[in-house]
Amino acid sequence: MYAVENSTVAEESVSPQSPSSNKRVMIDVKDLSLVFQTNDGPVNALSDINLKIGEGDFVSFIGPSGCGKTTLLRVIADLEKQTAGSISVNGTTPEDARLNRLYGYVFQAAALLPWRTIKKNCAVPLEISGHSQAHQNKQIDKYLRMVGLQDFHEKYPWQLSGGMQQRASIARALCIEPDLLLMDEPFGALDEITRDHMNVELLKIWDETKKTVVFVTHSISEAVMLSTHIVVMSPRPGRITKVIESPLPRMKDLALRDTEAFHALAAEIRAALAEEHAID
Amino acid sequence: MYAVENSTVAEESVSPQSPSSNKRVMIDVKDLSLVFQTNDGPVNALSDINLKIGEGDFVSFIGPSGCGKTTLLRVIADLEKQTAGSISVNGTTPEDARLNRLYGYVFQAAALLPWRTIKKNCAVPLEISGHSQAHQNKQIDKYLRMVGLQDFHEKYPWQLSGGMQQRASIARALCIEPDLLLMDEPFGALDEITRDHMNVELLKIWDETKKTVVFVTHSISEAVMLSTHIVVMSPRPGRITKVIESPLPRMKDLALRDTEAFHALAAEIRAALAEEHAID
Amino acid sequence: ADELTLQLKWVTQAQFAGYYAALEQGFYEDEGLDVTIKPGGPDIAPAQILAGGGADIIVDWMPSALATREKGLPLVNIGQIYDKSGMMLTCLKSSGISTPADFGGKTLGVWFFGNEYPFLSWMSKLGYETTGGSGVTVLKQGFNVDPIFQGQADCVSTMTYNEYGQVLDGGLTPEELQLFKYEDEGVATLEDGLYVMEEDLADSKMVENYAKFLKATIKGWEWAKENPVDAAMIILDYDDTGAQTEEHQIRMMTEVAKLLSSEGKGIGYLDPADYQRTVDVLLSSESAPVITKQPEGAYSHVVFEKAMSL
Amino acid sequence: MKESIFDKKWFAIVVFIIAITALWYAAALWMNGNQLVKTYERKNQEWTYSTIIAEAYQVKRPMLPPPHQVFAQWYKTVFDTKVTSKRSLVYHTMVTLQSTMLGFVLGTVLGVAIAIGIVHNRTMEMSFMPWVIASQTIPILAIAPIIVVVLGAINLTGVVPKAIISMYLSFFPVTIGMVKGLRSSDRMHLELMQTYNASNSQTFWMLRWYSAQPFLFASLKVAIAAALVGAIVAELPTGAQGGLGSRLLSGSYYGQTVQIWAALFMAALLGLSLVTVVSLFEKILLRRRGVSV
Amino acid sequence: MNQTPKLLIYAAVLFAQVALAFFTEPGFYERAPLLLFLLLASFFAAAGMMSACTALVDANHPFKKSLKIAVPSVFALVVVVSWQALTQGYDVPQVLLPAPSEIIVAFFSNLPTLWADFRQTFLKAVIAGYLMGCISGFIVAQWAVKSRFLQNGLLPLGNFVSAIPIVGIAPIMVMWFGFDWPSKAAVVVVMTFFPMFINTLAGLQSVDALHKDLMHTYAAKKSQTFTKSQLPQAMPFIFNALKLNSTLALIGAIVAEFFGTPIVGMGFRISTEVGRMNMEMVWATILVAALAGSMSYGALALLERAVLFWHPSVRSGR
Ligand SMILES: Nc1ncnc2c1ncn2[C@@H]1O[C@H](COP(=O)(O)OP(=O)(O)OP(=O)(O)O)[C@@H](O)[C@H]1O
Ligand SMILES: Nc1ncnc2c1ncn2[C@@H]1O[C@H](COP(=O)(O)OP(=O)(O)OP(=O)(O)O)[C@@H](O)[C@H]1O
Ligand SMILES: Cc1ncc(C[n+]2csc(CCO)c2C)c(N)n1
Ligand SMILES: [Mg+2]
Ligand SMILES: [Mg+2]
Repeated sequence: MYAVENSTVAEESVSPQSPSSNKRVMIDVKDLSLVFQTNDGPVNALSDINLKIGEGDFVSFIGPSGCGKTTLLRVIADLEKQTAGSISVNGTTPEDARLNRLYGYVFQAAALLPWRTIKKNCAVPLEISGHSQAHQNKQIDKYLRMVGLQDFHEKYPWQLSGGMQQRASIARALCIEPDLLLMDEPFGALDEITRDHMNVELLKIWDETKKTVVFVTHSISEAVMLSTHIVVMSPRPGRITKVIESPLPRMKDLALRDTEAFHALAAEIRAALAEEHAID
Repeated sequence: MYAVENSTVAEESVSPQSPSSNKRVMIDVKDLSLVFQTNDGPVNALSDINLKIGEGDFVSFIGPSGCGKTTLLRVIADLEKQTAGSISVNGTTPEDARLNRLYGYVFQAAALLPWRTIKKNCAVPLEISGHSQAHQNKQIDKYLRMVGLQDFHEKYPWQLSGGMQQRASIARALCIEPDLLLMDEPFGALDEITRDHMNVELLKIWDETKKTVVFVTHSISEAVMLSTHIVVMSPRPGRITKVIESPLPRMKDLALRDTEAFHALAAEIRAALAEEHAID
Repeated sequence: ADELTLQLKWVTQAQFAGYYAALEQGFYEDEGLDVTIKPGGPDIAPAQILAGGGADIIVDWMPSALATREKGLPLVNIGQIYDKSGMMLTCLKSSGISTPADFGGKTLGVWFFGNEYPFLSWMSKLGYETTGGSGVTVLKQGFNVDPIFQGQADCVSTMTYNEYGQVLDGGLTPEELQLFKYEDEGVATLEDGLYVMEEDLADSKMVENYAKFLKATIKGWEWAKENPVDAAMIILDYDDTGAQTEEHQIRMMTEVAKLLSSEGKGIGYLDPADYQRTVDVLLSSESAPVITKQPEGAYSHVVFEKAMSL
Repeated sequence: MKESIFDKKWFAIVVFIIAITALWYAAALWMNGNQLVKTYERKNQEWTYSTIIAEAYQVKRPMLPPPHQVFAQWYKTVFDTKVTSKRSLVYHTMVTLQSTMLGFVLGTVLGVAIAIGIVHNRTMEMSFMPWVIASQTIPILAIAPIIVVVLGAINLTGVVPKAIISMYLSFFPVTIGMVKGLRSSDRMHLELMQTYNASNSQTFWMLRWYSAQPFLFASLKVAIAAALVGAIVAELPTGAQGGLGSRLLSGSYYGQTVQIWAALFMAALLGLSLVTVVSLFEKILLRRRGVSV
Repeated sequence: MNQTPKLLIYAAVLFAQVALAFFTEPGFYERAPLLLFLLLASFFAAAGMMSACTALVDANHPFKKSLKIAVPSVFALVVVVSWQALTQGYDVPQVLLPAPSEIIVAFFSNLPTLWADFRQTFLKAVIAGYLMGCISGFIVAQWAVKSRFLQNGLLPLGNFVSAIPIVGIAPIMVMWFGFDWPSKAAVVVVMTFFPMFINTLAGLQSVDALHKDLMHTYAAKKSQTFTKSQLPQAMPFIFNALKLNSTLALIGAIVAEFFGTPIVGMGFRISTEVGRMNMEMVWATILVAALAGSMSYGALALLERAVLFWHPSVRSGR
């Protein structure tokens, strides 16, 4: 269930065929704005954001650089506080959600601790939540296998390529099996093939575990490939221009990419993005 | 004129329709290998590379992370020395080519000097070659205009967005009007729209100036969009799996992207890439 | 004019009033000399300066001069200014010290840097060990007499003309103090004297200059003795640190005057008997011998006699 | 979010100054008081707490002089004394400043020169670098007197020997910082220069010199403080020739604790101002290279 | 390309210079000033030898490790030989500058005294002061990193205090803590506290914003954030302070001994033996100090390499 009550997109865009229309709302953003006070004056990073994300949805934020994708994700994660408006995550404040360890966050950079092996890196969130050694090992094993790093668990991050590091950081976020997965351009550093592979893996995990995923990307095809809903944003001030609900099935495979429906959705997103660019 | 005499691709793959078959060879790589000695043992970054690049061609290297694209480009630029085999650039050694300031190199990151304005940054190679002030100004003006930064020449790099910085670094490389342009994922940091725009601009410059361009990319569509020849590489050890000559016209525009021919070439590249991945 | 440089043993103070008086009153100039006086300091060993050529004449104490001579640097005494020692050990009566027999186990403050020889001889004579064990505890006294105020030492070394005054200034009264003058204990050694390099005495021109210098110096000391207040004021003028006080320097001048050679041929003459007494004291200490054998040619009257004949 | 007063810099500084002053007074009372009590007991005199409190702040030879005494002495010797007088603290500060500056300049030049050598010449790096570090394990401050005396013996007197000690102390941080700085150039920038076939000196003046500047200034701040320490220590053995060091010495020699503290205060003030001047230069330079500060 | 003949000539020149410096009657430069050319030649020989060794090291010679030590050793040899040659050749009085050979003799014939001094100054004062200074600096930095207020107050104070020359506080410490080693330790504490404080604080503050955010998303407790992210990241800074302090501490303790000590200790020895004109003993003590300083520094550097195995500066080998 999505609602954008923005000046640009005024109408309720709940598409009737949406299977999520009577789902529980996981994230509810109302009239949210965020202004950074900088030396050069205030920066309107987010302005009048209205957005509902249903449980189990896979939502992608797409838009040009600086449009506030990261900022919005950080507000959800309680890494940033809005300056106006309200937001609830799983019915509580973002802070409570964070304290309840509701979500896992994957940063754009891998952000692994260089003094810990890959395995010990994945153990960090588990150690912090106080899980038993046995449970830690089980989880780490499972998810390192999932991202294809089972043979590298004793290596240090700097002994791995950028893409492998990024996969390790995803495994780390998955280990605590959070209900909500927040991912900020997690595959930006990967080559296209690995990226495709990771996309498929992510889709599988999401489909199996019924997590809610909020995903920031620059890539149109990635957004199409993954999402149930695509949120197109535009900068200065950061706002939502359009929310597109994907007509494609939840579970997609790579073959889908050569279909008409895929290209049509990609074209729609590109058009929405270009529109904004033209104004600029 | 391209020749891959690799174990994988043994036959001479000079396509008959190639307009470049009797062009001068700009880069000639023969049986080239490069092994890095690291603490963890030797890394076969390049192995048995055979490649000819004709003058005026636009050649893209594509392949998964770590397959040696950057390394090969660096060998051409004399930033790295091969451990076996030979290479000639414009008929001389890479070192002589470098000493003659034959090429311009664009790094993946903009690599602008933060203590110089955009204009003064572009002036660096000209100053080093000892050009007159007047000539410097003329060149800088021309190429900053070409990349759309004419209004920003007095700004410092950190006052510009990542995309603008990258464009400035391209202008800097163009200022000395080198015969050969070596570019290592120059648009990796840009959003898709800006990237499209930059692709078109680069094509225009290349078409006008008849330069030879060697271009490293991760993106299949970018490779298709730009190249006359696409070199597909695979890792461990880094080698060339396939050289694809583009059937598309030299000068392309964005509309081309929705054509059958475009998708077909993209699919061919993807297949070549995936093939290698499957082996892995 | 001939140039001569004099290196003092310590900072600018009335202890050296005679030289400054001679300089200020023009006595050196009268002799055709251009004299430079270099003040010393806590870490300046005058003999080192002399050896390096930084000075022509130094003011030093005889124990240290003889020890240096035995080290292979041939210093020769050409004139003795003080014939009495101003050194003493100042003890707190409250610490239970009334005779040297009470020193055992007590903490005594001593100056080092070549000034420790008389003390070591004395302790050796008394039979105290100074390097731990059953003897006395020795404390390397810093620049001042603080240890006695802070209860860190039972006795401190003082000069009659300087530190003793500071002890009194600091609030201790003579009644609270037990003094042991080296003179009275029979362990006195000769203090301020003038020393030059032996090889220079072979040069008659140098000898003549030294003689002129000695003559003017004697005159300066006599003047200072007569005019203690004026002499103190000269010292204040020459003090670059600006830390000296008038009353302190006047008192020092008065006390110093008492140490000046008075018997025999007066200021400047080294009495061989005094010399021998010093040597005997230094030789007498078995445990910490300052010198091991009777020095040869450590003093010369050539310059003094020449000065008298000028 | 509004800043609370507790986040203000000046507030913290003021609170700290007040707290330290209060602590200082308390400590002075305790230390000097104890001494007074000991004196009274030695003299078998009667004493009461009130007399002790009254006298503790006016002792002539205090263990710890109270702040106002130090400040009064400082004020008197700075403002109420002619600057040309040897009793003026300003005069002595100038004496020290002279050798500090000379030593600092020499040390900086030497330090930068060594760093350039080390960065550009492998042999120099391998032979020299270990000894640059080892050189600082020689307790130069301890042998400063010897150096001053030995140099004095060969008639190098006045400001030069002091400056040499300052130089010895200040070249080290400069060398270390500059080596680090000259090497801190982004690898990509260095390769860029290589693709332009830039000469060593072009690379130096266009790239290395700039990337070294932040390191250089950080080092200069350490170096100038070290130079000051060197100058002051060098003034101790030549105790009678002026400078803050000789003020410390003569204060100690004549038991004038207050004078020591005033000189110390002045030394710290001087050190702080020197560092501030370097920071100022840094700001100006950084602004010229376009960094907003 | 055979370098052997060249190297043999270099070695011969150096050998001749060593023989001249150590086994010739003093005063040879005064008698034969032309011998100075041999000194000059030995400089060139040493320089040639060192660059040859450097080239071998860079070419990954099998004896790389020993060659790496050889280069600075040759440098030191040249310094020592020149020192020996100049003091002997010009017959410099021993009271001014003793020759290295005399220093070595003094070193070995006074080992018990030097050991006693070392124990007093290094094993007692330096170690105690160093530990107290570093630990307290580290602890206070923990508080300061959590409180802007403490930072704002302590940093300017730190700058002010570090501007005070320690020689100034030494007499005061002797006044307060007595003339034995505790007063020296106190000087060392004051000297080492602020470098440790400032470095640790900088280290704790340098923590990657990303890692901070990461810990925040895990809702980690302060202590967890500290041990898992802040402390390891601050380690390079802390080691910097530890290394810097190791040289500062020794110097501080030695200088403090100039202001009153029992009659043992390295500072006492230096200042007393100068007065007694035993310059070779002074330099032997300085040698002990330099050895102790270099060895502590080296030990800390080794420890750093082990602890910071993950840090780029260690990983890249330099
Ligand atoms: N901490 C901050 N202080 C000041 N301004 C900020 C801060 N963080 C972000 N901004 C500004 O807010 C705007 C939105 O930034 P944000 O990082 O959310 O963009 P984005 O859409 O994630 O861009 P990108 O695709 O480049 O990651 C930008 O203009 C940015 O400069
Ligand atoms: N300086 C080096 N030392 C050791 N190994 C290196 C070095 N540079 C590159 N390599 C290794 O050589 C291989 C090829 O690296 P290269 O950077 O050329 O890959 P790439 O194709 O450019 O990858 P990417 O797409 O990630 O940029 C990799 O395995 C890499 O780890
Ligand atoms: C470190 C130090 N050494 C010696 C003295 C004592 N002193 C002062 S003047 C003088 C006579 C020689 O001029 C002597 C022995 C001291 N106060 N401090
Ligand atoms: Mg972002
Ligand atoms: Mg690459």
